[in-house]
Amino acid sequence: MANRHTKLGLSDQEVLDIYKSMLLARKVDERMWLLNRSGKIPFTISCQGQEAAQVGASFALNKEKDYVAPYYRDLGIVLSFGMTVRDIMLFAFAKAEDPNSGGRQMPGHFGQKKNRIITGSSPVTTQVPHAVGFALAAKMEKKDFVSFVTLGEGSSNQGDFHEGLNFAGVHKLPVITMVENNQYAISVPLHKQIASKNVSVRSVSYGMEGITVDGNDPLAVYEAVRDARARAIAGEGGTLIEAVSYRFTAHSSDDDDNYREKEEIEQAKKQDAIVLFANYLREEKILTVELEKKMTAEINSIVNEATDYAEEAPYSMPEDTLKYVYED
Amino acid sequence: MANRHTKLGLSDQEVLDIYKSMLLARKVDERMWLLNRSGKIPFTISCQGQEAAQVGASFALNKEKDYVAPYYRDLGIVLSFGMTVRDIMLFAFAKAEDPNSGGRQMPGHFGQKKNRIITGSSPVTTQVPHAVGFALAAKMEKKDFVSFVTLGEGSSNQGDFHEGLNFAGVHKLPVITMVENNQYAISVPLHKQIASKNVSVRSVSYGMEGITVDGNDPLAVYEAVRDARARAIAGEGGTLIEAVSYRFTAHSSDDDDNYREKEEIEQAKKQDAIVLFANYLREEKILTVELEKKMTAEINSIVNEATDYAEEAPYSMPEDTLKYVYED
Amino acid sequence: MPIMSYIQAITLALREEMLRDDKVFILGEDVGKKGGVFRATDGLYDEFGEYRVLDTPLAESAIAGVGIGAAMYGMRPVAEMQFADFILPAVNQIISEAAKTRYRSNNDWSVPITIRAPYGGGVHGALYHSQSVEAIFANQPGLKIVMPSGPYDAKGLLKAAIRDNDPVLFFEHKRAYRLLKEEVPDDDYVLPIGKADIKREGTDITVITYGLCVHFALQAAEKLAEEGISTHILDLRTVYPLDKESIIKAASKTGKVLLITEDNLEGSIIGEVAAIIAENCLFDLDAPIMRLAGPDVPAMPYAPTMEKYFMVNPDKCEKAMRELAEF
Amino acid sequence: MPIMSYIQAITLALREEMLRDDKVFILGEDVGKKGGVFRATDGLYDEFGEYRVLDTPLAESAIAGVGIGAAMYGMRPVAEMQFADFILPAVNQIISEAAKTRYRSNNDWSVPITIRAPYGGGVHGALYHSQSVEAIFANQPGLKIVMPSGPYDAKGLLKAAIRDNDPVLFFEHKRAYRLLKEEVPDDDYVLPIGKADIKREGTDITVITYGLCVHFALQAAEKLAEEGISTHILDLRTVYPLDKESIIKAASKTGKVLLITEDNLEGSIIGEVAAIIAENCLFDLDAPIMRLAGPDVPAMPYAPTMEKYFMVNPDKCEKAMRELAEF
Ligand SMILES: Cc1ncc(C[n+]2csc(CCOP(=O)(O)OP(=O)(O)O)c2C)c(N)n1
Ligand SMILES: Cc1ncc(C[n+]2csc(CCOP(=O)(O)OP(=O)(O)O)c2C)c(N)n1
Ligand SMILES: [Mg+2]
Ligand SMILES: [Mg+2]
Repeated sequence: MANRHTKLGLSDQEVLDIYKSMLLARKVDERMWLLNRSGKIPFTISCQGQEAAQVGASFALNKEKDYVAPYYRDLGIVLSFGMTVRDIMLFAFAKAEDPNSGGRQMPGHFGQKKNRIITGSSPVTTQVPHAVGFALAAKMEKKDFVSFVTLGEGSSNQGDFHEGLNFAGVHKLPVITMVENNQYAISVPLHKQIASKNVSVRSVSYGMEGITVDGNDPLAVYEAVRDARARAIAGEGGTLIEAVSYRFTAHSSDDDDNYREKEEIEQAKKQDAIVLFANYLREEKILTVELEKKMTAEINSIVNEATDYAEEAPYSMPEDTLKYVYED
Repeated sequence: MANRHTKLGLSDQEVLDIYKSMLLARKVDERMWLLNRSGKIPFTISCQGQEAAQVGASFALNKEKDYVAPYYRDLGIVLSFGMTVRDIMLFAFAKAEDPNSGGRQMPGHFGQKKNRIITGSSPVTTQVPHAVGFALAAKMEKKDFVSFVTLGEGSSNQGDFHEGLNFAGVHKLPVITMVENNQYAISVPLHKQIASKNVSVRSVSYGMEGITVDGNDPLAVYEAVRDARARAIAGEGGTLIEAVSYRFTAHSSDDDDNYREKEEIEQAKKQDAIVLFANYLREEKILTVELEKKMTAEINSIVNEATDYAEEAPYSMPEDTLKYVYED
Repeated sequence: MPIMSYIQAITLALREEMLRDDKVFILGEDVGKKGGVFRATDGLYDEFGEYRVLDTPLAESAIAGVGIGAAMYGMRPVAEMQFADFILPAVNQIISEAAKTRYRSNNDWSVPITIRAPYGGGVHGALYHSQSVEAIFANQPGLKIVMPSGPYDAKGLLKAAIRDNDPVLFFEHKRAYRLLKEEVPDDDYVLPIGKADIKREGTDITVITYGLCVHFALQAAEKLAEEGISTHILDLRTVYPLDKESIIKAASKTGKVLLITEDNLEGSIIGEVAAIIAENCLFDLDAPIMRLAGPDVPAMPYAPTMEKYFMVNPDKCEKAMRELAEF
Repeated sequence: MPIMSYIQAITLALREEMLRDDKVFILGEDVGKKGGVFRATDGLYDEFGEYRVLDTPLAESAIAGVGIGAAMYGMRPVAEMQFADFILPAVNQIISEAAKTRYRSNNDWSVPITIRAPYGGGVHGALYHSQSVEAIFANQPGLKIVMPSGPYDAKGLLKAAIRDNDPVLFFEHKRAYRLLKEEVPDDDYVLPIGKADIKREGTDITVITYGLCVHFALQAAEKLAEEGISTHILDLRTVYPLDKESIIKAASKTGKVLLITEDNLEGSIIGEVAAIIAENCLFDLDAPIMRLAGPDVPAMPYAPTMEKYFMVNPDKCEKAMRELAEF
């Protein structure tokens, strides 16, 4: 009998790659917390608990054609779309060479044109209409790409969510929206944020497909995004996907996480996708002990090297502040 | 067998009052077009085609307690809530005595505190969060009123609709939202405005009841609002009602209505609620020829008198421009 | 050269740019089938089709935001806000996104969008169809704000705005639409964004203004000329960022400066103009800087008495100019 | 008298007003259980309960709009915007609604809301957690904008804002929150909105500023005093509408004026201040008006090199003040 991933058309190598990307995101994220706690970088914001959704989704997209508009937790997406760990570390250290912003933005505000990662800002949900704009361009220019946009569940209460998705719905634009529902918007739990029974049901307001998937299962997310992409390319419009998981860390390095119970976090960590997916791959005999060792070693050296490089790299010159307000 | 209105608990007198209010709104509105076309008032915007929804809803509310946040077409609501025809005409002529704005706003921007008509502006949909704020106050202060807010279907695409109704849904606030779906937002037809199959289905995004009713049937609207009010007062939260009808006139006196077919309008007028409801009342022998004559005469004299009064009334003094920026 | 109204010049500029570059498209409320509530896009829907002249849902933040996304991709959106007053739901998209995209991405991404909106009063538009909203945006580096005073400028500046690789807010005076007519070449010309323009040479007093007030000031200057008062008039054209050099030159030239805006006074564009003068050529002044503007009330009322009281007009300009000349 | 930090003074003001009037309530993101991301509402949720300190959904236009509705009803909402940068989605509610309600209804309705937001830079907050946004609103009659410079003022002005029957935007400098400490009475006092305050008497030069820059200017003035330069410092406190009379008096006093803001220069509050001076006391000036502000770039970058380059600090103030004194 075929196992889950072959049924989805994924090879053993592909699921290994998915796992490796998840693990890489986790390890980079962990390093950033260490750097923050040791005073080397002033801020970090985390993907931990959301890697499966991010990586599963990315692998269902076309990394040569599609545009992504990630939000601040989407380390797993940008790594999958070609941003390097060195790029990330240069960003974390706010160095001149940071391709996202030249050290201008806080970490997590991704953007890299060559990899079709759309530049993002801090005010949440503004990226939703942008992604719709890319999808509108796809339709106008008759191009076969989709845009993929993510946000938190709290952010789905912003007006831009409603306005953007309705626009996409009216014109059946090829945009896939994935809400990463991690149960909290900083301190405010889901039931104080959102009046609907879940997030994906909001798709009915926009005449589009909506689906809630287990955000700890990269294969489930892969499948949902793959199907959504197929519909989008076929001219059937957008999809609203809700990937449910849990935020393992504090909201950010500035948050003391004083509003939720330690047990709740411990409980959630039992569903850690990195652990569960590794188990699956081990059971399927795809992830061997040897491979695992090699992978860990490789990731460690990538992260170490990137950290060292970024730490040594120069800051922008003070006068660089004045550059790029307008086109030169 | 009981007829429709007695089944709803409405007396013959009450349905007559409903009819009279609808007719009054229509007649006032028609007068304003005449005044506009003869160059006496620079602008008018119309309720025609929406009177049944407006008046049916108003009669289901508590006119001594509830707050209404009407939009510019809601002549039927404000007349039902105690604004006089003279007030309306003073508004149309922009005279100092206008209780809505002292001649400061364009006609249709209603507001009158003593009748709990919340002041409105031109940018659409801003009134939705306001009505939610009144409902929040009701909950905080443990008062048994509801707030009632209306808007057009095009306006339900604004961010404030989403943000306001979600806020209301999370806190189960006593707010009733009625979208008056007249098929057009100026020139843009429903299917280019709204991606959902109808407007009321958007209620699922806010965890509230949603219902689509025939906006040409005052009794259907009455029933929906009455039930919504009962739920709201019982602490069960808000309701989103969609009242479907058709805009009989141009968008406003500034619009040439060049974007829709004359036949479509003629077709819609066959469902004119004033005609249909009069027929019902005649069939039920409630509206006699004699009564009808009396009613028409009465309305005519009210409208004439109000028009004359308003036309003669003085404008504000130029320097009144400077008043009431801040509390004195 | 054909005589054109202000709005005809706008329509022509749009059409020419759409013909020139098929990445240019229009989006907004009622811009398509209806041709715009002021008819600015008249005929373009029929000529270019539904997706080049797109009737959007009634949602300004989406109009701006979707436009921004399309612009980032490489399209050239021209978004219409039906009235300048209704740009306010889109402020976050304009200030947080359009204005900051190039800067925040270290020049990697850009937003070549033009956002057009009719502004201004004197049309019985009351509080929410009469406002001047430029000051709200005139503190946001990354944005440019253009406000043409007449048909010729309108065409040349709108074409420049559409070709500009940064976001441009383009405010058109709605009363000027049909009031102002002049010769407008029907060939391809663009005018420079960021440069003020001398609309009248003079030696006694300097008036610096923009938009419809340029027209008022010109009318007043004609009258004063009969009394022998010679007025120099500088039209800012681009109200943000300001053309400092031209302002300093114009102010220094006569040493007597009147600044005019239709907006309410405090916090308006002309405050910054005054500051530039006070910083740079204070000792060239022979009179205190004088400002003429609307009163500091939320917006223009509807009643004709109050609307007139609020609105700048040629008489008010003339009075202020004479007073300054006599200082 | 107890020594309090700026943020403690804010919390105390909120608490006192909530105890005094049970119509006062707080709403915003994370203001409840967490006590605010800066802890401004620390302890109030436990003391007053969920509906007096309401954690709202993440939606600023609703926070403002629902607050406005509640205020129209007769409540006294104190809305928190988590960062001033995130007030932008609420601009339409604030400018079209809160600011214009009294005027448009001819005094029938009013909106006694206070909207608090932490603003300002120097905290590694980068583009979107460092901005000064006051200029966006400082052209809107009907609004008041208060920006206290220290703990004592913060308490007295916040209490006044909450009691004010018109909408007040209340911007608190986030770096001041824990940096600034001073004696703050724990009794009930209010300070007048609309009045500037002399923070230091002097005779050689006048500095007019507000917010955290007052602190920087005071530090610089100390140093300059050692060199015999005497500085007069006016704290605007309310940046809109401006206290013209105090500005004119302070400028005339020394004839040499330096205006300071942390905002980028063009279109900032101090442009209007300069205009007021240039209109009213030009001939009392012995030097051109001088302005010190951030550079005209979209917002403060994250990297320490560039943040420092952008941010006003005591050294930059000192340098400018000395230059002015030596003019
Ligand atoms: C418009 C806006 N308001 C407030 C904030 C401050 N803020 C940053 S993240 C956040 C919570 C976001 O929650 P959610 O959307 O669920 O995403 P999560 O962080 O949980 O992934 C808030 C309130 C912001 N960035 N933008
Ligand atoms: C924010 C905003 N944008 C645009 C307008 C201009 N405008 C006035 S009414 C209208 C159409 C409204 O359509 P709908 O909501 O369906 O109400 P209807 O007029 O059909 O009753 C538009 C676009 C406005 N008033 N406010
Ligand atoms: Mg979340
Ligand atoms: Mg409609």
